[in-house]
Amino acid sequence: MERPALSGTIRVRFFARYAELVGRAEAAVAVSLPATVGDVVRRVREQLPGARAIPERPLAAVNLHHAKLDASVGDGDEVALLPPIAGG
Amino acid sequence: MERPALSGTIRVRFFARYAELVGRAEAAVAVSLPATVGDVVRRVREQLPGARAIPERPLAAVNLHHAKLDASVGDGDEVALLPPIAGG
Amino acid sequence: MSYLTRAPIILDELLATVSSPECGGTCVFLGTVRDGPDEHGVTAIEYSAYEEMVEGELGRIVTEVGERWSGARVAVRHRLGLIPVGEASIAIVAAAPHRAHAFEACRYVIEEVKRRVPVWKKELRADGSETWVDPSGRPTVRPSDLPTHV
Amino acid sequence: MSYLTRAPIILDELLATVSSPECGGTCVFLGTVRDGPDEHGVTAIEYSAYEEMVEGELGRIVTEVGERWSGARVAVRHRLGLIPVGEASIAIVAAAPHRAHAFEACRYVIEEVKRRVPVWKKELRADGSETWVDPSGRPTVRPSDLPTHV
Repeated sequence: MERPALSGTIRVRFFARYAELVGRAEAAVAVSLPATVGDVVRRVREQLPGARAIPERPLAAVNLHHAKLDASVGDGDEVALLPPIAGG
Repeated sequence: MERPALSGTIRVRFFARYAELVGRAEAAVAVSLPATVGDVVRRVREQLPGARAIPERPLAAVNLHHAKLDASVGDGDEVALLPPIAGG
Repeated sequence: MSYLTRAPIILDELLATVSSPECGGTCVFLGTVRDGPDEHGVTAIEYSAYEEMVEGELGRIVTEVGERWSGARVAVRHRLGLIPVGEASIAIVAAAPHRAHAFEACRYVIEEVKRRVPVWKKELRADGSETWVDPSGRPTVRPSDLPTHV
Repeated sequence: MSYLTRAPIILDELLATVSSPECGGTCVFLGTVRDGPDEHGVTAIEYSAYEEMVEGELGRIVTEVGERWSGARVAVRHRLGLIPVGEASIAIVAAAPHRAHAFEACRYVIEEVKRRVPVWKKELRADGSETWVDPSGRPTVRPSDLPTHV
């Protein structure tokens, strides 16, 4: 017997140039679980106007830590898409 | 025919612990020319009370530049005998 | 205390937080907004950040300094908002019993900031144009170089 | 301007002398009088120097920095006289278009000061004793390592 697919809501945050491209600082994105950062990026690029201009493989963070695109995410996690870092 | 021996007067300066050892900050020392820094050091150690405690091969400067003991000196030069440097 | 400020950075305050009678050497790094030959008339830079993550990442970097250089004390302040040319965007102060460690710890912090700390800058020019700075050509961070999210 | 002072060193004055819109990175080194585990109750250090030679030697070091790191700007101040624990005996400020050069230039100056600049220190302790500091055990200058008098 198949288990029903679980879904989760990810809080996605945009900064600097990416925030300008999508015209917003954050969005809630629904994904089927299990999911990865890469899945979230794909959903964002499909769903949000302007988000195609974000690279397919952007720098990302999950819950305030740098994360690779294959890192898993769960319901309620915060995923941030980070333009090239230019601090200091 | 031998030329008469030339002699020169060297101003010798003492600093820090060396000045304490000889009880003075400077002295005039006569040497036969040609002479080297090493010759000046030998005269100083022979002639000045307390100067035996200065090493036979101290750090030295001639006219405000570091100099080796075999550097030549002439009449009117300033030779400084420098304890181990501890600046900064 | 926050690692971020929107006011001008006061170096003496940072120096006071790390000073200790056991530390004989202190190394400071100041990053200042530049208008050099590569910048073409920059008048100011607008700095923005993922502020909560900056706090976490800088806290981790400071902890790493304490683990790598025993006895080193470090303070960091990054300024956000509009910073005019000539003023400091970041100040790092590292004190250690011996000077080699002070230099190494200070250098470590700025290199890790450039690599890991989510801050962005937009250059503002006298002609009204604005450019997001992308430090391409310089080594940029790749996700594979960074600690993985667990 | 003299490289020597008997008054407390004011870092902001030195920073002002090297600041330039083309220099994005500034590295500072501060050497402070220490009372650490090796110092056994030092309350102050009396610094003395061969002052005319210090001026010449520091001038040569500053010139060398300009030759090695094009575009770098450096300022140095060494304090003499009685300096209490915690106060700076030396401040070196090096600004450069890029931070690696600022760090390298600053480090070069302090290493050359330790090697070449004729300054001496006598540690004063709470018990009234005094000791000339001889940095033996650390690499000390040898005449053969230094430029020869011509």
